[in-house]
Order: sequence, then structure tokens, then C-alpha cells
Amino acid sequence: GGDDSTDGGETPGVTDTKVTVGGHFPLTGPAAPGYSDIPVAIEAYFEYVNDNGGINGRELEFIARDDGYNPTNTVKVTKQLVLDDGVFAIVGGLGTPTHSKVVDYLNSSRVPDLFVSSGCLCWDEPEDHPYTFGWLPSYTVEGKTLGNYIAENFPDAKVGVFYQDDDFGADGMAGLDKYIEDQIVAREGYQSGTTDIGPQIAAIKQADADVVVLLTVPTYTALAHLAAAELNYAPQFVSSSVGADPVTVGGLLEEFSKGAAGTDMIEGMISDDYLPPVADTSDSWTQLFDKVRKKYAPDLPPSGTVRYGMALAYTFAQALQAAGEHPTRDGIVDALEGQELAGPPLAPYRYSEDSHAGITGVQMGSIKDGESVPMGDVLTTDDGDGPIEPYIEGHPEAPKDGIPPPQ
Amino acid sequence: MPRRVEGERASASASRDGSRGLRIRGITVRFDGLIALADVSLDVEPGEVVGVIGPNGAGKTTLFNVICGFVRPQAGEVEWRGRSMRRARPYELAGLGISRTLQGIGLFSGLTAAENVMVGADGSRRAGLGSAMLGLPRADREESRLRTLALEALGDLGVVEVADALPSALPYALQKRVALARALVARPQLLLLDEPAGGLGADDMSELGERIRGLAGEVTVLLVEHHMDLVMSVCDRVLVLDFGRSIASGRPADVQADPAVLEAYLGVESDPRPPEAGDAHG
Amino acid sequence: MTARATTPAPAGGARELAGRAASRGRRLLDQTLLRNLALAALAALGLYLLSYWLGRFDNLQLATIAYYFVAIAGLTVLTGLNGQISLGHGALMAIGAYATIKVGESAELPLAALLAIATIATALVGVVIGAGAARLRGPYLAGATLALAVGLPALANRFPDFLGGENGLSTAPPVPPSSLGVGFALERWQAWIACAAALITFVVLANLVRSRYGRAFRAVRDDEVAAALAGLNVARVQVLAFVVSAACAGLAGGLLVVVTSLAAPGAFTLELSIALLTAAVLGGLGSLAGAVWGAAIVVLLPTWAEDIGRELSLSTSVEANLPLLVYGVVLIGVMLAAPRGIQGALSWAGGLIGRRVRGHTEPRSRGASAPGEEIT
Amino acid sequence: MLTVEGLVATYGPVRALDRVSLEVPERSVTAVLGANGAGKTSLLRAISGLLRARSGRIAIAGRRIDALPTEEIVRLGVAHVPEGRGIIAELTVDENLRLGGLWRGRRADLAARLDEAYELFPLLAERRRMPASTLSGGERQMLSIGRALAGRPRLLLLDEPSLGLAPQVAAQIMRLLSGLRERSGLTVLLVEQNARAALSIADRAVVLALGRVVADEDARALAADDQLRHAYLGF
Amino acid sequence: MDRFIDLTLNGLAGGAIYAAVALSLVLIWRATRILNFAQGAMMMLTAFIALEAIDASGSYWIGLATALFCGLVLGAVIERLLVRRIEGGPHLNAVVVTIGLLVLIEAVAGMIWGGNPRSFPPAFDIRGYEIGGRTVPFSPNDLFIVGAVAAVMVASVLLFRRTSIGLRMRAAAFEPEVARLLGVRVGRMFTAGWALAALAGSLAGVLVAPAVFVAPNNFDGILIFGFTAAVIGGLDSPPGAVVGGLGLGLVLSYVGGYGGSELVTLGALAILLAVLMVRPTGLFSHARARRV
Ligand SMILES: Nc1ncnc2c1ncn2[C@@H]1O[C@H](COP(=O)(O)OP(=O)(O)OP(=O)(O)O)[C@@H](O)[C@H]1O
Ligand SMILES: Nc1ncnc2c1ncn2[C@@H]1O[C@H](COP(=O)(O)OP(=O)(O)OP(=O)(O)O)[C@@H](O)[C@H]1O
Ligand SMILES: [Mg+2]
Ligand SMILES: [Mg+2]
Repeated sequence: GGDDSTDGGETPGVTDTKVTVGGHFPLTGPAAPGYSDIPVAIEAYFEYVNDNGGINGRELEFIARDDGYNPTNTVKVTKQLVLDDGVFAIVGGLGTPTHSKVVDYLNSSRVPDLFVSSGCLCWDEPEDHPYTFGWLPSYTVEGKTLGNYIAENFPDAKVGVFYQDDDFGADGMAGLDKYIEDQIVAREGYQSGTTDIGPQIAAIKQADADVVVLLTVPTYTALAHLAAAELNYAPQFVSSSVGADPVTVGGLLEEFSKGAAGTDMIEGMISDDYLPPVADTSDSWTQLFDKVRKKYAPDLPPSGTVRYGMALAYTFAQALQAAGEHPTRDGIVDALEGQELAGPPLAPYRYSEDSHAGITGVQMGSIKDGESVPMGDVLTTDDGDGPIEPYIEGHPEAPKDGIPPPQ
Repeated sequence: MPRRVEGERASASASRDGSRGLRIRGITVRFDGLIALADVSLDVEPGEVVGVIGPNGAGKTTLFNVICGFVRPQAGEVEWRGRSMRRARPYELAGLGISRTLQGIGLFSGLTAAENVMVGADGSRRAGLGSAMLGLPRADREESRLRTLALEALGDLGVVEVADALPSALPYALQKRVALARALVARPQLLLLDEPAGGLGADDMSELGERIRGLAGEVTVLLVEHHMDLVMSVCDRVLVLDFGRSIASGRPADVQADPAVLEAYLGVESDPRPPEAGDAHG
Repeated sequence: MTARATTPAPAGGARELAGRAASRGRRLLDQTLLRNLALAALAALGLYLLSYWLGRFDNLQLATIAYYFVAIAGLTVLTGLNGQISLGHGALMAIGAYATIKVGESAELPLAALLAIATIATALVGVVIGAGAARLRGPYLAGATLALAVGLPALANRFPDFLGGENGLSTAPPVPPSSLGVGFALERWQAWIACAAALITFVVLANLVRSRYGRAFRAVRDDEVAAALAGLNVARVQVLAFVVSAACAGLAGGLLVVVTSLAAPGAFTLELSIALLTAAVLGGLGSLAGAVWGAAIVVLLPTWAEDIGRELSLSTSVEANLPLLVYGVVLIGVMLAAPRGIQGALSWAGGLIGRRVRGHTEPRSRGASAPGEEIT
Repeated sequence: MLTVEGLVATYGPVRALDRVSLEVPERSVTAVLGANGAGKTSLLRAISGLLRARSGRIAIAGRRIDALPTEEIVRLGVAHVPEGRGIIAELTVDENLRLGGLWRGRRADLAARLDEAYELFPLLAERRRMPASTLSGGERQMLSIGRALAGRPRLLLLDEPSLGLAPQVAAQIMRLLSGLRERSGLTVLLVEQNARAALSIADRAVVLALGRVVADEDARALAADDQLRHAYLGF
Repeated sequence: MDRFIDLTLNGLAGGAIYAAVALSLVLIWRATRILNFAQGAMMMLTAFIALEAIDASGSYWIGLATALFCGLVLGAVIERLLVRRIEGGPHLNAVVVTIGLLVLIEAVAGMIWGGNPRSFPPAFDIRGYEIGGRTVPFSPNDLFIVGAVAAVMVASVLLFRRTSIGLRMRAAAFEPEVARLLGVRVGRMFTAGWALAALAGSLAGVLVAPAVFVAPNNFDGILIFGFTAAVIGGLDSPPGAVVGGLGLGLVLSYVGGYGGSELVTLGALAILLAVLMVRPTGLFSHARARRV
């Protein structure tokens, strides 16, 4: 028989020994590249926690279900997670077109919907969707910061924008426009799935842009570099963090860099970042994640994707810890709204009763020798017209045992 | 040099009843330079059985194709009961009372014999989608009426026992009968038979002959055949084509004696040459 | 199919004697409508009980199977009976889904009306596409419909304001009527709606394929020239078949909205279209029962394979790809083992057993049964 | 040349050939006669491997062929003009003819063989480059026969070769067959509805009824045997 | 004007890739009358193998040769193991089997190599030629692609038109039973057809790999455009495949350049439908055959 109770005596997905959560990810199909590693990283960190005593004595279990980036499947697997697997919460569900189709369902079923893996502004609607929390800095926050950087450092440059034709591109451009609307001379979009982006890059070159902003996923960052190389076009590339992971993009360009084109193509690309750089081995978080990766997911490269999954997993562990000895679905929401969490991200979260937006800021950086090197302060801002301000307090050190301490 | 031998009956009735039968006027058909029919004319009176004979590739099937609208002639005109067939599309023929059998078999391989015939009985109608979808008794009644018709038609041709067999499991002769049943079930006024006796044994062929003779008077029949016995015994008149031209036309006996026909088609008696050098068109 | 011709019922007025009641009962079942309705009623009862026995997620799966069935049944009529291949039915489902949401947004209409509108709208589009399709054959039709499957959902990106762009549209799920009680599971209600629609589709299609239209579809498939000479307007028959199957796809799209509350380009990929076609072939082309098997396989197989993968605790990339592997193997395996699809194999086996039981032989060889007989 | 012993072939439950045995000597024309559905076509198909025998054996010049695939049987010198012609409509007339002679290899020779076929059927020569789909029924039959001859077979299986041919051409073919037997030692198995014509050139005649051999006699004797003729051949 | 030239060259380079894929589809179609939906997956598989070979040997050409050889073997093996068994069944069964194969190969590749795309080296420099002081989007590598595609086209035209094996292959494809009666070893022809088509496909795979990277699903989109190109050209004609591919590449380049990227798929749909409505069997097909 079907169990209709969500608010009975016990909390779904929570037993004395275990907390089960799940998420939907494209594990197969055209959208899988780059994303399918995220749940592996999350599970790796959870295993690490479990081997070190769990959270309040409970082990963490993560069920990743494949939705192939198809919203119909997202609905199916999310309901499967909630109804069949009986998860406590959905964690890290990936994608705007996909996840937006289950937000209503999750909220009406009062299932915590934590740390959506997308920078859409739409997760921050505490009135309508009290159980949904974003995590990534929104695409607009990134756009604003990138725009601000260009306005300050290349005030006379002509700017071209190459963007993904969906909310990622649109929100990002909205942010850019707040600072460099006048400087932008070309805006060229692409549909994910198309392979020929030559015409767009040629158009940007024709507009004589000195700076090209990439609001792209890693594959298209690489393709943009290739198309530019073909045209012997070498503008200053500025990329959103989404498509700037040096390991991933560098890997895609590896054969070209060592062969025909001669130089490392992404060298010098400027981008923003919201987590400690993978290459910064002095950072305590980087050390922690690398330790976990080596032990629990040795097949994965030390990429930004893995870092992302671990940081997300850590944040969930933190929230669960904050929800107390006997976590409930409402309890974890209250904990997120009520307590100040601080963790791996460079800037603080914005969680409160009025806001479910996640990380508030980013730090600019540029790629040197295939690694991202930070530049300047961490900068925070909001999704609206708020100012961009430096955040100088810095993020906390990772706990010694790598497990969020009780608060 | 095309010649026309007009039978008396044909010329007498053409002026009177021409509008009721089939009139073919000056048909010319070319396929990329190849002349399949050259200025062919023919009048067929209601109830008449007219044979069309000629060597292979003479254009007999093409003539049928012109009548049916599968081939558009470069010149000429076909009239059926006073109506020009220039615009007629093949599927409209059934509605105009014209049926045709194909030179091969042309049965629907996935339909049983009875269903094949039911298609012939049913084709031209188009109303009733709604009742068909709802499965109304009206549709059922219609179906059983069609099936009765089809079984009758099969019964007429002596093949009712194969009603539920698929064509591929039937011997050639039975398939031909089913195909004929499908053409006849629509009660056509004009029946175009393209080599109906091909592949038939002697018994079957004489039975076919009787059947066609039985139709004469009610149904206008145009018959393409290479079996001269059959043609001679059932046809009122014969048109002979050679290389797309009509080289003779008239009563069977006259045509059979025509030297031009003997040379071009029948050949056998007048061909003294050794077999190796044989040539259909001498 | 019986060899005996059913005699038409006597015209009204004639009084039947009581003693004939039994034969009348039998005669009632000879009537297409009543027989199909009886079948549907039986199925409805079974599904009703099933929906109480199944859990919530499984009810959702049931609803999913039901809407897949609707789409596959339409496609099986088109491809199996009329010989037209379509790789674009996913796009037609998209039309039904978008229509359901757009109309639902702009007018307060009962769900049944919305679904009817979606069906009709898609059927109308089907007229246009079908008219083009009637000119094409085989691989060229496949190519054109494939382009449709890829191109049509791209329209959403062309009109992002109206159709929601890449993110598509969402709507609220249907609300179970209060008469069913407060605790009534949404998923069960969704299953009921989808199954009801599937049963209606079944009855209508079963009626249709048994009628002269079904015969015309098959005749045109087998020999276009002979069909034309028998008086069938080949193009019109082909368009009709396309419209019927488009209507089914539209209804399926509407039901997809009922079950998932969404319409987005990513939901109507080429994979969906291909899955529909493969399901139709897998189940047994031209057979409505086959459409049930096909729908069940397409919906349940990935879930099962995923669960098995989880049990086996494989490495992540192996586990993630296992359902695909299983699906591929099943597609190939069924085609090798049962060239006429599952239903074809079942009826072959059934025929074999039946022959054994009745102890006589029937002139039917393996896989050579008439396509027309496989229906229902 | 050809030996068939106890051949049984079925379509599902239908027995199309029921313990058929016959012997076709080299350099002879054997007519296979019988009513529609008697199993004539099935017999030819079984010999050329298109229909698998249930039991029995088929041998050509002492070599068993009943387990060989069709193409290998053909390569032993067996040509089969199938019922319904079996031309490849999408290929041109010339390509169809060439295919008939290809298995023999020997290019130069092939051209000569094609020329012979064209000489035999001048109508085809005019249509060399046209797709075979444009041909008329009789022209297709000519193509099918010409194609079989282009392979210079040792054993020729003809399934109703006169179907659709004008009387003159049909007669020409009959004469050609006896000519070929004389000149190049061809062995022919000829299925014909026109029993009279077939018997006129045949050395032997086999009559099938319901899949069984009911008569296997000298052709002239059969033509003279009124009883048999009436019972099975209808004339 | 510069823009037009750029778009034209860009379209030619992209079109050559579609043409390469279309050619391999046409080869299989001509040889076995099967639409090979698994072509993209087979290309992907051989590209992965080529990549391994390049990594191991350090030579692009060894990688290419390995890919070609593996393609040949893969095609033959698939035909012998799978396609052979469904021969003579309903037409769509072959379609379903190739779809099954597509899914299967992609799953296996995903299991072996994971989902993340890998970089593939180009044969020659990818920087465009300098013409009149301007760099145009057409590189030595593009030239290599165009040349390779042209060579495959010419080879397949010669094969089908001029050789007896080509004639046998076509006969086997159209009428297997009749072909057998004419002594054609149909099975071998099918195997050869699949092997050759897969060979051409693996060449296409190596040619496109640098532009799309190598991942289990990355050739799906290319296959769709290749299929579109083949249908536009007429599935029976190798020159049709090339013209269809180049034409499609050009139109898509213009549509993408002058219209917008969201129009590209719609553009492909539009040209395909436009061509098919005028010529229902593609540009290079023969006139309609006699039906009665
Ligand atoms: N569609 C076409 N394209 C080219 N040539 C054609 C076409 N249709 C017919 N022909 C040619 O026209 C001529 C007449 O053909 P038709 O089929 O009418 O002959 P026929 O008199 O019926 O011969 P048969 O007795 O052999 O059936 C033939 O030479 C044939 O090749
Ligand atoms: N594909 C098939 N499926 C089922 N039964 C078949 C099939 N082909 C032939 N038969 C049956 O086998 C028997 C012999 O047929 P066959 O075609 O060999 O006869 P035939 O002597 O050549 O007749 P015809 O003179 O009509 O060509 C017939 O009863 C026929 O119904
Ligand atoms: Mg003819
Ligand atoms: Mg026969």
C-alpha cells in the first residue's frame, strides 16, 4: 500500500542510524559530461563522514538518480526518490529546466529541496517555495561581478558576449548589463547541442571585440577558444565560473594545445570562482577534499566538479548537524533560515527567513600555467542593483576531522 | 503504316451511343523519347468485349494506364460515358464504374482473400468514420453486408473456401480468381482485364472465357491477352497494337487473317526462319 | 476471425422469443462496440483494483505506462497498419502538451475538455504533417519526421515568451475530487485519469482497426496501386491514418501534462520519438496489445535495470549506464528472438498451445500470421 | 544430371512436395506439368535451394546439393527463371543481364554473352540503360530468360517462361530451348501451363498432382496417352 | 562581404563533416537497405579507439589507421552477428536493432571511458588560412577533411558504378533472393557493405572528433545532421550525400550567422522539408519508377 504520511511521528528518510537523501542528475546522455561526477563526489564525502562516525551517529546515504536532463524524467525520479526511496530531502538536484518542474511538487509535499545545482534566481522564493534553497552564486551575481571587473580593468574595451541561450545566459547578461551595457558590441548566443559555433565567434571578431565574455558551459568554452584560434583571433576571454574549470576546459583543449595550435589556449583567461581553487593546496578545504577524493573516489580527477560536489555535501552535513539530534524536514529548513553557516565557499550564504539565495559572492581569478590564480578580494553582491562590496573576513578553515562540528 | 479496319457495328453505334461507352481519341504517350502509344483511338460500346492484343511492349498496359489516370498522355482524350477522364484520378474510377485487374496479381498480401474483396466492394464509400470509431452497430451491419458481398463474389468464382487464407498461401490461379472477384464485386460497368489468363491451366482458362462471355452485354470489357484462343473466343472486336500504333482493328476472325497482324504478332505460321535468329518484330 | 458471416440483426419490430436470449447474448458480443466495451470494462476493473494495490510511485508508473500506451497505440496503427514510419511522434506529443497548458492557462476548463482540445489541436497539425507525409516513403518519411522531432521542440526557443523557451511551461497537477476523500493519493488520481483515457483510446482504435478504415489502412500499406484501383484515395487514407495517430499522440501529450505538470523542449527529445517507435515494434507492430507490452517495457525497464544496478553496487559509470545497456540488449534480443515482437511471439505460442489442445493443425506458420489478425 | 529422390517440402502444415523423385538426364528437356497448386514452383525452388527440403535428396551430376545455399547451387551451373520473373527493378536492363553472367567471371566472354542475349531479344537492346522497372510484363520475362542464359548454365530451371509473352516470342523460346539442348548440351527442367507447347519440345514429362509425381514418361507417349492427358492436363 | 565569405567557408568546413557521415549512411543503405542509426555510436567507438592508439603511439596516423581497421572489423562483426539474423524480417526490425546497437555501444563506451568528453587531435593545423591579410575560417585541417570526403565519394561512386562487386552489392541490397539466384553471395556482400560503410564512418568519426570532442553521446547530433544531409541528397547517391552535406552546412551557417542560433535546427527542418516536398526522394534520386 502507498504511504501517504509525510508528517506522522517519524521523519521520512531518517532512522536512528541513517539519513537518506537523494538528487537528480544527468548521469547519461548528452548533458552528462561534467555533471555526472557531482553525485560521485557527494557520495565520496558522505562515505568519509560515515567512516568517521556520521552526523549525530547517523550515517549519510545518497541516492543519485539519472534524469538525463529530461524534465519528464526529473519528475519521475524525484517522485521516486520521495515516494519510493523515502528520502529525507532532495540535495543538489541539477538544472534549471529540470529542477523547476519539481519545485512545486517538493514544496507541496514539504520535502526540503536543498542546494539546487543551478544559478537560477528562481530558487530564492521563500514565500512560494519555503522548502527550496539555492546554493550557487546566482548567474546574475556572477554577471555583475564580471561586468564590474571589465568596467574597472578594461574601461575602453569593446566587449563581445557569447552566451548559452537560456536562463544562464539571460541572467548572466542581465548582470553584465548593469556595468558594461555600453561597452558590449556583440551578443551571440548558442543552443546547447549545436556543434558549429563558427558563425557566432566570427561575428564577435567582426565586431572588433577586445574582450569576450563567455557565459558558457565548459564544452562551449573550449569550442569558443578553438573557433577563435581558427580565426587567429586572440581577445581577452572572461568566463563565468560555470565554464571556467581549468581542468575540464584544459582537458578538452589538450590535444590542440600540445599539437597544432602550439600554445596553451586558455592561458590568461579571466574568470570568477566561489570556492577555494583546486590548485591552492595550502587551503584547508582543498586539502580535505583531495584527501577524501583520493580515498573514496580515486578515479575522479581533481576537478572543479569534484570540489563542487564535496562542498555541497559538506554544506548538507552542516545543515543536518544544525538541525539537531532529531532532524525533521521543517527542522532543517528552520536551521538553514536561523543559523549562520560558514564553510568552503569564499563568501557567506545569504540564507535567512527572507532569502533562500546561496553564496553571495565570488572572487576573480585568472588562469596561469593551467591553474586558476585568484586576483583581488572576494566580492559580494545581490541579484538586484545592490553594490559590489569586498568581503574581507575570509572563509573559515576546514575542521580538523573534516566533519562539520556541532554548533 | 497504321490501318483501321472498322467493324460495321462499331461505326454504326459510335454516332448514336458514343456518349455511353468508352471513347479513346488520338492517345499519344512518350517516355523519354520512347513512343509507347502513337495516336491510338478506340470506341467501345456498352456491353461490348474488346480485345487489345499486340507484341510485348506494344503499349497495351500503357493504354490501360492512360484510361486509369496512372499515365497522362501527351495528346489525346479518353471519354467514359460522355465524361472526359482527363482529370480523373485512379481512385475515382471505382466510383465511375470502372474496375481493373493488374497484369501481375496485385492482391493485398496482408489481407485475407475475403478482406481483399471487401476492399473492392467498399472502396469508393467514405462516410462513417464516426460510427466506425465508436463501433456502432451501423458499422457492424455495414461490415457484415460487405462480407456477405465478398463471399458471394468469391463464391461466384468458386473460391469461397479460401476466404480466410492469405494470398501468399494460394496457388497462382486462385490468386487470380480472388483478384477478379475483387474487380467484379464492385459491379463495374467497364472492366479492364490485363492478362487475366496468364499462368492459368487449360481448364481455368476456358472457365475464365465463359465468365467473360457471361459478362458481355451487361459489362463493357477491355481485354489484354496473349492467349489467342481466349481472345478469339470471347471478343466481339479486337484492336491490335504494334510499337504503340494500332495496326488493325475489327472482328477477331478478320484480324487473325490480317497479314500485318500475322507478321507483327501471331507470327508463328508465317515465320520460316530458324529459331536462333528469331526476332519478335521481324 | 470467423469464417461465418454475421447476419444483420433483424430490423426493429420483430419480437424475439425468450428462448433466443442466450443466442442473443452471444450475438451481442459479436457486435464490435459491445465486445470492445466489455473488454475495456474488464480492464477498467482490473486497473481499478490495481491502483489500490499499488503504492504511490507505482501508480505514477501506471499512469506513465497509460500515456505511453496511448501514443504507441496511435503509432502502431500508423506504422503497423498503414506502413508509414514516424520518428516524430514525440514532437506531436509536445503539441498536445503545450496545448493543454496554454489553453488551461487562458481558460477555466475541465480537464476532459483540455485533453479533448489537445487531441483535436494535434490532430489538426496532423492533417498538415500527414499531407506532407503522404508524399514520402520509407527512409525519406523517416528523415522528414526525424527532422520534425528535432525541429519542432526548437520552436519553444524561438518564442520564449509564449512557450517558455528552454525551461518550458509548468502547471498545477490535477486535484482529486473531494468526494474521494482528503487522503486520496494524487498519484492514484493521475493513474485513473490516464488509464481512463487509455481505455477510451483502446476502444476507439480497436473499433477503428476492425472497421473498413482499418482494412483500408492495410490495403494501402500492401499495394498502393491496387488500393487506388479499388477506389481508395491513397493519399487521403494515409492522411487519415496520420491524423488518427497524431490525435493519439496529442492526447498522450495532454496526459503527460496530467502526470508530470510540465511541457518543456527537453521532455520531447528525439529519444522520446525513437522510444515510441521501438516500443511499437518491440510490442508487436500493428497490435494494440503489443502497444501495452511496448509501453510497459519502455517505462518499467529503466527503473528495474536501475534498481538492479544499485543492488550490484557497481562503479558509478557502470551503474549509470546499466539501464541503457539493458535497454539496448533487450531491443536487440527481442528482435532476434521474436521478429514479430512480443505480441507476435505470444500469439504464436498461443496458437501452438491451442493447436496442441485442440489436436488439429492450422495453416499458420511462425510469424506469418496476417497483420490484421494481430489487432486487439 | 539432376537426381531428385523422395523430396518432401512443406509450408507450415501444407505439404507442397510429397516424396517426389525424378531423374533428368543430361542434354534433355523435361517438362513438369500439373494443375495450379500442384507443386511445380515448389519443386524448382527446392532444387535451387530457395525452399528447404524436409527430407529427400537432390543431386547434380552426382553431387548432393540439398544442403547448399542457393548461390552455391547456382555457381554449379544451375540457372533458375523464377515464377514472377524476379528482375531487379531498380537496376538497369544491362545491369540485370550482367548479373546473370557475373558468377562465371571471365570478362571478355561476358560481353559476348550479353550481346547474344540482346540479339535474342532486340527489344531489350533498345532499353539497355533504362531501369528495369520501366519494362512491360513481357519485356521483363525476356530479361529474366536472357539473364539466365547469360550465365551459360548447365541446368536451366524455367518456371512458366511463356507467361506474358506474345505467342510468337513464346514459340521462339521453345525452339531456342531445343536448339540449345542440341548445340550446347543444356539440360532443361521446364514448368509450363501450356502443356501442348511444352510437350512438343520435351523429351520427358513429369506430371505432378497435389505434390506427388503421378506420371513420369516419355513426352510423346504422354501426349498420346489420352487418359492421363485428360485427367491432369485438361486437353 | 567578409562575413558572407566567412560564413560560406565555415559552412563548407562544417558541411564536409555532415557529408562524411552522410556518405557512410548512404553506403550502408545502398549495400543493405538499412538505415543505420548506430552509425554515430560506431563512429564514436572507433574514435575512442583511435584516441587510445594515438595516446599509446604518439602518432595521429597510426590512430587513424587503427580507427579505419577497427571500423572495418566492427562493421563486419555487427553484420555477421546481428544484422544477418534479422535479414528477411520486417523492415523496421533492422531499424530497431540499429537503435538497440546505438544505445548499447554508447552504454558500453560510457562504462569504459566515462561520460566526460576527451580532446582529439586534428590532423593538421586548425588555424585558418591568411587570405588578403585576413584570416578566414578555413584551415589546413578543413582542407584535409574536404579532400578526404571527396576521395571517399569518388571511391564509392567508382565502386558502385564501375565494379562488378558494386553491382553485386546493389543487387543483394535490392532483391536478396533474386541476387542469390544469380549466384551472388549475398551474405558476403552484406558483410562487405557494412564493413566498407563502417570504414567510411570511422574515417568520418576521426575527422569530426576534433570539432565535437569524443564522448559517448557526442556524435548523436552529427548523425542527425548527417542523416538529414543523406536524405536531402537522396539516400542512394554518394554525390547526393556530399552535395546534401555541403548544402546543409552552408545553409545552416548562413542561418546561424544571419538569423540566430535558435533557428539552426528549424533551418535544417525547413530545408529538408522544402527539398522533400519538391523531390520526395531527394535531390539526386532517379525519376519515379513505373508503378503499373
Ligand atoms: N514509365 C515508363 N517509363 C519508361 N518506359 C515505359 C514506361 N511505361 C512503359 N514503358 C515502355 O512502354 C512500352 C509499352 O509498355 P506496356 O507495358 O504498355 O507494354 P504492353 O503492351 O503491356 O506489353 P506486355 O505485353 O509485355 O505487357 C514498353 O516498351 C515499356 O518499356
Ligand atoms: N508461401 C506459401 N505459403 C503457404 N503455402 C504455399 C506457399 N507457396 C505455395 N503454397 C502452397 O503449396 C502448394 C504448391 O504450390 P506451388 O506454387 O508449388 O504450385 P504450382 O504448381 O507452381 O502452381 P501454379 O501453377 O499456380 O504456379 C499450393 O497448395 C500452395 O497453396
Ligand atoms: Mg502489359
Ligand atoms: Mg507455380
